[in-house]
Amino acid sequence: MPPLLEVRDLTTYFHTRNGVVRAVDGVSFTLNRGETLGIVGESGSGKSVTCYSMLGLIPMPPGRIEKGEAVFDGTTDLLNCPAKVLQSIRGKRISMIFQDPMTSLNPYLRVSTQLMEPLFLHEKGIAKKEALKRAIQALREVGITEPERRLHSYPHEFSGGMRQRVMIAMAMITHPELLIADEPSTALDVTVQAQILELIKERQRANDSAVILITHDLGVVAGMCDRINVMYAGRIVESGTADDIFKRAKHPYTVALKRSIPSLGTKGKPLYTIPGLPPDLSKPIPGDAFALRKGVRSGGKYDHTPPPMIQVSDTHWVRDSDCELPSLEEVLDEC
Amino acid sequence: MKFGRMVFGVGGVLTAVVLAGCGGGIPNVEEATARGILLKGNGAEPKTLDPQVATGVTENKIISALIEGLISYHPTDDELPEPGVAERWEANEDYSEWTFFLRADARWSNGDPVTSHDFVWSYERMLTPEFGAEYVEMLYPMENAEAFHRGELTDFSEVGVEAPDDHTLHIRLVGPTPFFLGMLKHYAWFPVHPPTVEAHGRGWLDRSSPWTLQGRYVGNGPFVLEEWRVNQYIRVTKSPTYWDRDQVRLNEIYFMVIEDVNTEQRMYASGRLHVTNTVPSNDIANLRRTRPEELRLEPYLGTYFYRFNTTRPPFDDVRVRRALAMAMDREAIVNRVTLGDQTPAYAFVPPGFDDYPRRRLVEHDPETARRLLAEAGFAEGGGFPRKFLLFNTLEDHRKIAEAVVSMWNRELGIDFQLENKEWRVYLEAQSQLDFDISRAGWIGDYMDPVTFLELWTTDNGNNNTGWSNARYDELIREAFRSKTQEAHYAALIEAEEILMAEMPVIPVYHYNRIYLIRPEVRGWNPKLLDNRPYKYLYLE
Amino acid sequence: MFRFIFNRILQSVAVIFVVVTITFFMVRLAPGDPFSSERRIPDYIQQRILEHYGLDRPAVEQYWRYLQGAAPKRFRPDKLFTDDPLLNAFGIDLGPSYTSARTVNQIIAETFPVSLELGAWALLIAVLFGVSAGMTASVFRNTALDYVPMSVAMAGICLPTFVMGPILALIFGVWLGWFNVSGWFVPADRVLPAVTLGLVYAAVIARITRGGMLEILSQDFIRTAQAKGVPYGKIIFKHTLRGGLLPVVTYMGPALAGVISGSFVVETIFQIPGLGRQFVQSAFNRDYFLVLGTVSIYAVLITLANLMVDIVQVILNPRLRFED
Amino acid sequence: MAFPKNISPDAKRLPDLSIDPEQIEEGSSLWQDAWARLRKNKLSLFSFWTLIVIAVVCFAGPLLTPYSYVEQDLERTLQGPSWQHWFGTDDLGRDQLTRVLVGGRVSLTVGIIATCVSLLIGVTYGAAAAYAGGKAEAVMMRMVDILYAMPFTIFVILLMTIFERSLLLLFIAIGAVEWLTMARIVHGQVKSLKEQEFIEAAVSLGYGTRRILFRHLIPNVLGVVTVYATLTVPSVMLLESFLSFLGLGVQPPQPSWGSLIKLGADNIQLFPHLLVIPAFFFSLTLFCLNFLGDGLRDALDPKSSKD
Repeated sequence: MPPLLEVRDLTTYFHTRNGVVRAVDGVSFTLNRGETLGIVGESGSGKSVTCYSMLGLIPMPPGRIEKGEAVFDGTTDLLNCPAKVLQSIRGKRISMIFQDPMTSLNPYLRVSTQLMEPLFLHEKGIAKKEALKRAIQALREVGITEPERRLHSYPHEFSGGMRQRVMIAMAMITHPELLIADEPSTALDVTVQAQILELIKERQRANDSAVILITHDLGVVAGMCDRINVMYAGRIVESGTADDIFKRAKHPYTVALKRSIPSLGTKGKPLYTIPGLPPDLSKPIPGDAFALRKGVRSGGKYDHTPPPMIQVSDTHWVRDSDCELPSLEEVLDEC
Repeated sequence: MKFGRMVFGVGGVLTAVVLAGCGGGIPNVEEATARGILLKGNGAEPKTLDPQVATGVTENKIISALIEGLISYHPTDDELPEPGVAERWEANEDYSEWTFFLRADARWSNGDPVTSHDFVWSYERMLTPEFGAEYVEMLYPMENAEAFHRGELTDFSEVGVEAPDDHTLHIRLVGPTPFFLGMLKHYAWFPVHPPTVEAHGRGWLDRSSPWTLQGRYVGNGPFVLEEWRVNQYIRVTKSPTYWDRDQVRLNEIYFMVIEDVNTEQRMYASGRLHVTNTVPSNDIANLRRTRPEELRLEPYLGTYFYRFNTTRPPFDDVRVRRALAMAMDREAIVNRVTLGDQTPAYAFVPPGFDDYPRRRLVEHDPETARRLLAEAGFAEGGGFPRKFLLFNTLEDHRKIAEAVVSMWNRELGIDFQLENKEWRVYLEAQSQLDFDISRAGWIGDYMDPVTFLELWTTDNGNNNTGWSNARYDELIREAFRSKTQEAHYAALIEAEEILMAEMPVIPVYHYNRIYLIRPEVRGWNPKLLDNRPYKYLYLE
Repeated sequence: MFRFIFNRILQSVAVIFVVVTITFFMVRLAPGDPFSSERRIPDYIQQRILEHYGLDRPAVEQYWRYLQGAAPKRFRPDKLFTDDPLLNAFGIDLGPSYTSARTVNQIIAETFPVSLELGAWALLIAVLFGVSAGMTASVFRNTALDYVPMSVAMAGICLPTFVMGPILALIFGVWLGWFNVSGWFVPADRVLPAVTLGLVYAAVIARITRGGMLEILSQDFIRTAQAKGVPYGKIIFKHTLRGGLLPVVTYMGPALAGVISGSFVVETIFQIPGLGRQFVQSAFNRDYFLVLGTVSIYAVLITLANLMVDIVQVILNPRLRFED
Repeated sequence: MAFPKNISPDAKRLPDLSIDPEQIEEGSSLWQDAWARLRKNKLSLFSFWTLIVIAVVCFAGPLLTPYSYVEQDLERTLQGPSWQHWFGTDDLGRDQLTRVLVGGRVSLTVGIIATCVSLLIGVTYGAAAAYAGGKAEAVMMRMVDILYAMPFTIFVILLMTIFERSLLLLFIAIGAVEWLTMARIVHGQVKSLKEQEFIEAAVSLGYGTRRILFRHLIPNVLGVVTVYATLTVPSVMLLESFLSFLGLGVQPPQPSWGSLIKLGADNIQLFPHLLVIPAFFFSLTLFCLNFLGDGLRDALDPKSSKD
């Protein structure tokens, strides 16, 4: 049986007025059925663009998928299939939920309309009554009380957490094989965050779906994901199981990320901060992107050649780097 | 989706309605010609069709199709009287008493006979002070008319008009008036139908009475009012009761309301009009080449002039007035600015009166003008105060004023400012003597030079210059009393000389009627007063 | 909702009252009177005429009388389609016109429907062209299909109607002969004036639509719809149009006011017997009651339009529905 | 209908893709930022320079032409463009080039001054209302709403027919029409600024009301005001041209673009040059003002700063 999704050498550039921004530069990974994959990285590391590219949600222009393929279910290359085919997959076999539930629902349409839309689109000929039943069911499944009454409300009548539940209901209503969750909990209260992540997990189990969870928060993926990709400056720098990443991290960037998670740090010690800023992607980076970061010491090995991916174990890959992180004291001095 | 579909759906239906509904409306000239319908551009919307309330040329053109006076318009010669309701007439020796014999077959459009009592009734209505007729002064030549109107007399039977029987009308005048028949062509002397007037509005003296609206109007002219659509047209049809109906050859006339001359031009060019009301002056040169047969430039009994406010220095100085008048190059204005072959005005009375001499009483003489101005203390224009030339908003007035001001600047070194005012404001300024120099025009009411010269007597309401000359007043009075044409003209000739020597007004040019007319229209002759006897018109 | 509408109606009445009052005293301040003409009328005759119309009374008395006449006294919807609907259906008497044998009521009854029809056509054209051009431009952003309609729209904004009118009349009336150059007789006569008048607003609406659509298209919920597999057409018409057109709806109030009060230019050029020309003529003629009547009708219409816009906005935008 | 591959209009919602280090390190002012952004908008920049050229040519040009705008040559009326008269002559034989330029002076002056009048009233009113707050604010803004419902064009016409024609009245009448929107915009802006912390800081420092209003609030409102003013000028110029159409514009022999276009529209069939040339300048100016206004809005709008 082929993997559910196999991405090879995905490269997406944005051709803007300020030059070509290399948002995603040769990303490859595989996702099996039922599996949960976490993609972690700072803002601008290309994690969202990777997923948007696969679903054709990149604004074109200025965006352009330069090369690569994303084979879904062993048959369809999402990057190079006709728009019609992609459309029939989106919302049916692959669903997505987004960061901000406040803006991701259409304020001008009733929740019922928006909930039932995927059904009418993807299950041609479904009766209105049946669709309504399914919608109510979906709302009930995500824990919305009195779904019959609230079904016909407008989004603004729901709270943020409730709206994210509606989003999840909408995404799961067609029982997709893959759910892409783009920072699903970032915009929510801390208490609600956990509920939402729990709900995603629960719905995943109920539907037997695979999940790609995009987040900048390494802490979030810890309890959820089978495997984790760490991205930096448009490239994957480290990839492995949760254990590989949390226990045997090799790449200095992963290490830095880990050190900056509050719960993993030593109590009483100041929290580690990654110094500097990610590089300007509108200029080509011939070598190790992390080496360009301010405060990071580099041996100069990959100044002009791209660092290769090294296999550490069966499940664990890491991009070679000779960079060294500054010490906590140095970082604190900077501030 | 629903919303979008709705928008497009509604749009589609409406477009279809528009495209499907073409046809109908007013015929174009070919069709109109075939059906005997005249399409005439008539200028602005008429304010009223009541001849006793009306004051304008626009109204006159329609009223004269609907109502006929004692004397009618001659098809070619404005000076000749044409029998109207009056079949024949007699005057006493000194033309101060007139008897009119009304034709027996004259009928109102509802079938009632037109009687002399109708005339008496109409004149009483006109002269009753409460009615407030603007042109009531036209009736003042009748004995005691003025006294009755001013309220000094209350018994109308003392006014010099009476009807001894249904078909005889006797009119006594204040003095000898040889040109009385010409005056009778003015619509102030037209009759109205008493029962109709009384039936509508608030009594017979209601000046805003709606009796003139379509469906109510009763006239005695060759045509009857069929339709009056505000700001569109007035349609009149051949009257079945008119006494001379066999002569009437047009079936209908559309008096089209067209305010914008350029719109009128486009309508004519696209075959929507037989006759235009006017022609934009800038188009004339081109029309001379492209439509020489259709362009008409005909003398019109009127003078375009500038009036001085002689109460304001330096215009109280006759030398200044004469200097400005002499510095004006009338040939250039006519040939380069107004462009319509108008006659340059070197005197005030326009040409066209058979026995009244045409003279040049003011010349284009910049040399003398400069000398006069220097004598008045403004050599080379030095020290001349900042003065304004007032005109009302209209392209042609603007053009002429700009050209004149430029001439004065060039020849005399005087800088005049232009002062463009709205019609009502302009009239107000003129009557309040609140101006320096003001543009004006005068169209004759009837065929006698006195209609131009009586304006400048001391107490004439239209004088508006502050100018007064005892000898001039005396001469005009004399002209009204003279028993012969010769004596009458002699007085007027001397008066005009005084007027031009004193120069309270600068004549600029004598008007031309400029219009386009299609060759299908026949029986349309040049007329000095532009009074059209529609019954003689036909289309071929 | 009802309280809101009631409040707005009260406000509208106040506005109309203020407009009438200002206009009443403003026209009376004007130099010149309605009965002057090039031929001077003796003062005592003038006095008679003023008496006839009650103009010799003190201004305040005239004002009071006018208000009494102009105030609505009854409502008889069955009389709306008589020859004088203002008087018969509402009991409104707007007084005589000095320059016409008709009363102001009759003039309005005759000319207002014409202006209203012209305005309706113009707005329809404006909305049809404007919305479709703006939508096309926003959908095909930064392509020729964006630049061309938007540049045409800009040209529409930059050319005054009194230039556009003669140009259209010359081309389609005189040269091509497709339409009458003027008049208001057959349905085809509506085309040129409505296009002339509508083009300006079409241009503005196109720009507003484009802006509104782009604003909505950049919203997150559009991405949600895309991710759901909603086809592009549906995204535009179902998910975007409603929110994208809200600014257009807001603009309809001012647009209507502009179309109505801007119509006198078009009415003059195309010789249309509408209220706009009556207004300009009456202002020039100092026909006090007619000026007042026209201005009041405009004020009523504009306030009504604004009221309707407010209501439509509430209907279109669910978020407003539950707010105060 | 063939839709483009992807209809999402911009990269706004994508994560920050590029970071300009200079911006962060130097910290440029609002206006420098705006100017930098405006310079990238080619159409706006072109509009800006075109406007400058038009203004310079209109104000300086008439000094260089060999004719004055009142100098008539009745022998050479209504001529087409030639070497002596580049734009031809009008119906009194005056040099159309000079008149178009002088007309531009008048129109631009009317546009700018009337806009200033509207600015003065609108900004003061809007800021005062927002600053007053409470009942006074509610009443003041309600009044603006009410005034919105007035048929204003009609009032301008009424004013111009009733009272003496003068440039001053023209400015005031038009300015009085246009101030409402200005007041609304300024009111909204000031209101939101008022709630921000730096104003509170100023208040806590004990600055007087006037000082806060004029030193802190108004300068911050200036951006929006500039944008809107740029967009008001063309509508004022249009209104002036309508008044000219009705014969209510400037006093002759002074030309304005409105009166020149009116003359041209009357003679469109026989002497198209009388229409085409002033209409071109007029439209070009309006075009540029609109584009510049749009560009300024984009440049000053903080939301577009991610672009």
